[in-house]
Amino acid sequence: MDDLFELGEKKMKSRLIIGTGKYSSDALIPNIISESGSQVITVALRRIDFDSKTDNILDHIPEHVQLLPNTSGARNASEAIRIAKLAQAAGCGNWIKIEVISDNKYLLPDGFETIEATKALVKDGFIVLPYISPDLMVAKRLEDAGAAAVMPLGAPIGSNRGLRTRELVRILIDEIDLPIIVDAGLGKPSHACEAMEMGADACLVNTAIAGADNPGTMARAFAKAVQAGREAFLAGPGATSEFASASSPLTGFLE
Amino acid sequence: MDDLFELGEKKMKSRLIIGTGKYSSDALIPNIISESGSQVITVALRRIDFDSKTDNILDHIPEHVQLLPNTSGARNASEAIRIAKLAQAAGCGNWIKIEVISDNKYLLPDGFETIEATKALVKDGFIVLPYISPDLMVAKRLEDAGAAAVMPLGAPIGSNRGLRTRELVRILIDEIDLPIIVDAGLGKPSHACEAMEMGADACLVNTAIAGADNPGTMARAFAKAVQAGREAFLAGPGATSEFASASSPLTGFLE
Amino acid sequence: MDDLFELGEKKMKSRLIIGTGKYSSDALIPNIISESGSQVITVALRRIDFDSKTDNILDHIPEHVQLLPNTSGARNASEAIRIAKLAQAAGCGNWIKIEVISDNKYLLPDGFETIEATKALVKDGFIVLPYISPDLMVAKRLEDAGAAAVMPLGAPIGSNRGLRTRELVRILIDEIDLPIIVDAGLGKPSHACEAMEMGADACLVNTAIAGADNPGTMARAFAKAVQAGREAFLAGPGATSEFASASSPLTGFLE
Amino acid sequence: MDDLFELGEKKMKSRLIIGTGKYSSDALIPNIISESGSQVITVALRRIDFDSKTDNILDHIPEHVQLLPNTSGARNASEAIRIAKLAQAAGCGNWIKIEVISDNKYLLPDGFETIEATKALVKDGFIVLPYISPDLMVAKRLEDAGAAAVMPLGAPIGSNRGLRTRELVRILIDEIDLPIIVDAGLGKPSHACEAMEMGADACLVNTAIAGADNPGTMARAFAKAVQAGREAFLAGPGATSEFASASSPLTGFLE
Amino acid sequence: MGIIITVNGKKETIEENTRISDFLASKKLNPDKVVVEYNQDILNRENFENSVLWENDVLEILRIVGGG
Amino acid sequence: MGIIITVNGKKETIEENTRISDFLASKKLNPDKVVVEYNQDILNRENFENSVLWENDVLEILRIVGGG
Amino acid sequence: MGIIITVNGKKETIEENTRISDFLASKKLNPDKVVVEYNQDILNRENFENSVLWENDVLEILRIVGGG
Amino acid sequence: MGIIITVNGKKETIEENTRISDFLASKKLNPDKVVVEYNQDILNRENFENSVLWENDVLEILRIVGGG
Repeated sequence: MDDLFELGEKKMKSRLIIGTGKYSSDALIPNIISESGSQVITVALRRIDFDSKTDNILDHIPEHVQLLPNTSGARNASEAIRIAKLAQAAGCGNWIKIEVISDNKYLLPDGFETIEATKALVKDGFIVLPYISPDLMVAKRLEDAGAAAVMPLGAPIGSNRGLRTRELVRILIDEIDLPIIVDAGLGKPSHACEAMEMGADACLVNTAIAGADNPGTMARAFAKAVQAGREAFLAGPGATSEFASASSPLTGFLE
Repeated sequence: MDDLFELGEKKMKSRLIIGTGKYSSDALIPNIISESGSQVITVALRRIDFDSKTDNILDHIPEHVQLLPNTSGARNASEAIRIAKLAQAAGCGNWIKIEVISDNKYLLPDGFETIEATKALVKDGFIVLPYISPDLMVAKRLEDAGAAAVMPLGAPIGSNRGLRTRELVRILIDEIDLPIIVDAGLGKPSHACEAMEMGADACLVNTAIAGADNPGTMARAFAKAVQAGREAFLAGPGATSEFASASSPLTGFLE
Repeated sequence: MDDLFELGEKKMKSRLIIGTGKYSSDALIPNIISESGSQVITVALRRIDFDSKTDNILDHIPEHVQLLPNTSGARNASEAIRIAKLAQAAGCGNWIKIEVISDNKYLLPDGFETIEATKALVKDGFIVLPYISPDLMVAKRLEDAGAAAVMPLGAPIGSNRGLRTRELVRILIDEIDLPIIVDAGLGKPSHACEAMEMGADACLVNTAIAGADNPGTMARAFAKAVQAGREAFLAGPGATSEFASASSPLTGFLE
Repeated sequence: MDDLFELGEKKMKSRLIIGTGKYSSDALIPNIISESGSQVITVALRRIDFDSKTDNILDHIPEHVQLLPNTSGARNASEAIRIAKLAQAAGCGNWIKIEVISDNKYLLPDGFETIEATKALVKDGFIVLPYISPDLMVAKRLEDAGAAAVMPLGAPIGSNRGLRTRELVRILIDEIDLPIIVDAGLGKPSHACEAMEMGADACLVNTAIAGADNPGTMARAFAKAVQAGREAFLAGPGATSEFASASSPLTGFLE
Repeated sequence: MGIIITVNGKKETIEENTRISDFLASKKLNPDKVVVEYNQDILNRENFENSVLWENDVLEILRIVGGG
Repeated sequence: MGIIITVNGKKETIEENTRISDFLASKKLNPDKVVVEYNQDILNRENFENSVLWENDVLEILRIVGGG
Repeated sequence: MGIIITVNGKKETIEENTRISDFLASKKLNPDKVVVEYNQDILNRENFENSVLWENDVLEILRIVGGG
Repeated sequence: MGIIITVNGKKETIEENTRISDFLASKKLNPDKVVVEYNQDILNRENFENSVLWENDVLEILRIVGGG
């Protein structure tokens, strides 16, 4: 009856996944999670810097939330696999967002290496969510490889440029039998709303929330926009027309 | 503390105004009002047709809601004034949406006649909400004439084409010291969301809800999208950038 | 047989009107006229500054070109009329571009005053080309007033933002029986090309050419783009489709 | 001095490559070539149908034009290689457009197989022009493999939808040191013009010309639009601005 | 003997001395749910009982409907 | 003794009996390249020689410049 | 007695000792305008005269057509 | 006498017979909040107490941080 989002054997009400990077303080994160209603939260892995005392971000993430560590920093499949396993050992569970990037200007993902990493990690029992360019053939191979979803970019990471790849994302939605999660580049709630209206299954947002003047309010805004877009998709929008069509009865009494 | 929408001496939580035209049955309207959370509802005036038994729409609109009759059918200022007074006599109160149209293909409003009608009705004590083309000089004259808001179109009435006039609407938002209510043409929640993100004060939606396969769900979707857009506007979105900007720490441990 | 642009009893090959403002030196103008192939050139009127020796721009404009003085600086109809008559007395002939502006931030035209000026100047025998917001009812009144064309803006003057008003310009093209000349805001040749493809009759460009690093090359680029757009309009473009359609025979020999 | 397009050791004036598919009669092609000014022309290979007498398309292509056979119909690298060699044996020379497609709805190319085919054919001495999704990492691998250019799609083949992939194409232009030829989906001259303004090196057009009511005129229109876009790119466009900037002197004489 | 009036643009024959309230009742209209223009003037509801229709009178009887 | 006139918004003292053609010459302006508004009326070029300036006269002297 | 070969995916019976040049001629094809794959190998035009067709041979005869 | 190991890419001198649990404690790190790669292998937490560091050992000590 309810419209639930199935991902990796979980069924969730929320279709907004949020990232935890770029916050001025990790202490802000509980509020962001609460306002966003997110049930899946991305994190990353990093070398400890012994010279600076830092918080442990996991202390700020409620138990019921599904962690989604990413492989940020990986430049090829083997590095991604290594990071995935470390994240698992660090207690993040068996979900992993594959992110293999060797281009530092636009941070665009490498489809080949992503597929290799996905194959290996699926075999090792991971729930694999690969971050990709909106390329149909890459998505098809990931489907074959057992990915739990594909996560095409809307625009370069952190650019806030919006759903610039709508032409190609719509094709993934049409052709790929996996959840489509639009990840990267969504800068405003209307962008996420549009993605959901088109039939995307979820959105992943980090910079647009973390970089807002008021991140808590922005998290709530994205949550509502994602719901709005999903409900509009389910409600079945009417057709567009080139001409006008009166919404009030025009057959007037005025002669 | 709360972010309230001030319009015609009312202060409201909802920034979504809905129209009641084009429903297959007026009996659907209470649910639409409830799902949308709207506090201002547009209606129209029509000659009674003695041959067909019809409902009275007012029986379907809760007492606490502000009625906003429109002057649909008026082709010039004097017809609009006449309709406004009839609507008032019919018990709709003193709010009036001015709609003066002589173009039947695109239903585009006539700025000149709209200004004349506004002047006259403001003098007669009406709260006047004129539907306009997004023309700055027309909006300025309406501001001088005492309009309570201006309602520029996003696209032709009933076309569901979206916020096609964003270039001109943004200028009204910047330059006019009245509430800006985007009216007409918004076809999906993301369109309304974008208008609100730009700083519009409210949106008016009819066809996109009435024409959805499931109008109740669509009403809820628009309500959330309008809230999302408003909250994003208040939250202060971050800047966009041409290049990527990592949301995870890239200084990796991998050598 | 030829596709000629009829404007004010002239028949011209060129559909690109160029402005002469913002050049570092008037001496550049002959080359710009030559590269653009323009047959109508806008100029303005200004008080002589006795302290600075300046060129006479008319020395730089070939005889065969039609001058189109504008009423830049006019804030109402009577000022526009006064400037029009001065321009005529200054030897510019009887063509006049009406430009009535009281908004200094976006330089948006005042439709009301423009109509008044047009009425008066048509009676005085001028060929009147009013610069307008893309408002259908204003355009209809100008048609009734005897304007020789209407010149809707694509975006604010000098902004180079492109054909942002396409939604409303397309309606003018559909509904108004006068030449439609897109004026203001066109920043790149592709913008002008698109306007022509939609069925606009001509484009007026100034800032995009004058502000280019190499104005002569940019003038030639706009000339070609306007021709390309016009020819595409005449050639009857094929339909767009949601899906692909092979351009090579797919029934292959490969089994 | 001249701006020539270097491709595969050729230097050409024309930056418009045209396809020869979808014409009602091959006899139209000489006129299309002449109107377009194209110096590179794509063709395909097909089994002879003994039951229908058909023209030989090569009889309609002037000697001085560079043939560019495609591998249309190939579903993987080895089929593409086989077709390339057959095309060469058929007298088409050593240029080859790689097109490997296994998706029949959107005809989107397969990057993996395209790279394999490119590697092999470069080794065999072909000038290889691969048709690709606008994926940066695929393009980088093709660059490494010795491709003579990359040809990203603007939209699905034959869809006439325009430069929908501009967000990703701009990144290829910025990051890839090969000629970028936008291929597929360009439906109107303004689309090609925009691609060239962004810095693309050439465009390939088939359906938009072949499917026009008057293909010859449309070919000419595309030729001019490509030139216009290229010249605009070279001319260095001015900046865009949010506000207006007067093109006529505003310091008026009117007080 | 009847008289002829115009109601919502159509001629109609009614009995002499019909009050507007009578006319509305004959049409089964709830007077609280309509608005009446009587020879171009808006007629207050309290006057429906007082107003008698005459030959050539023009009535517009309107109601509120859905609109956008 | 001079007289004071207003030229393009500024006061200026000139000699009595100055004709407009004289005034333009004093400014090194080619009369064919300017347009003159004399006390709010446009003055034809053929009248530049005939028109003598008086105390408090208002002149606007304009020329064609680049514009868009 | 004929032999059976496969041409462009279809079985066809031809006479024994038919050379490829003969076969093309029988189909009224200009050998300069086609490309022939003979049992998966591309056959140079100069070998059309030398190559004799045998039972079960597979021919692909292709030509250049319009494409995008 | 100390031994030299590499921790997160930097050389460091520690005492002989230091167990990983000791090393973490010396850095005031909660063993439950870090993940340790020991000579390229991931080390389970239960083995922190058992594992003794030797000359030239390579440790990566990582933690979970915010990421997108």
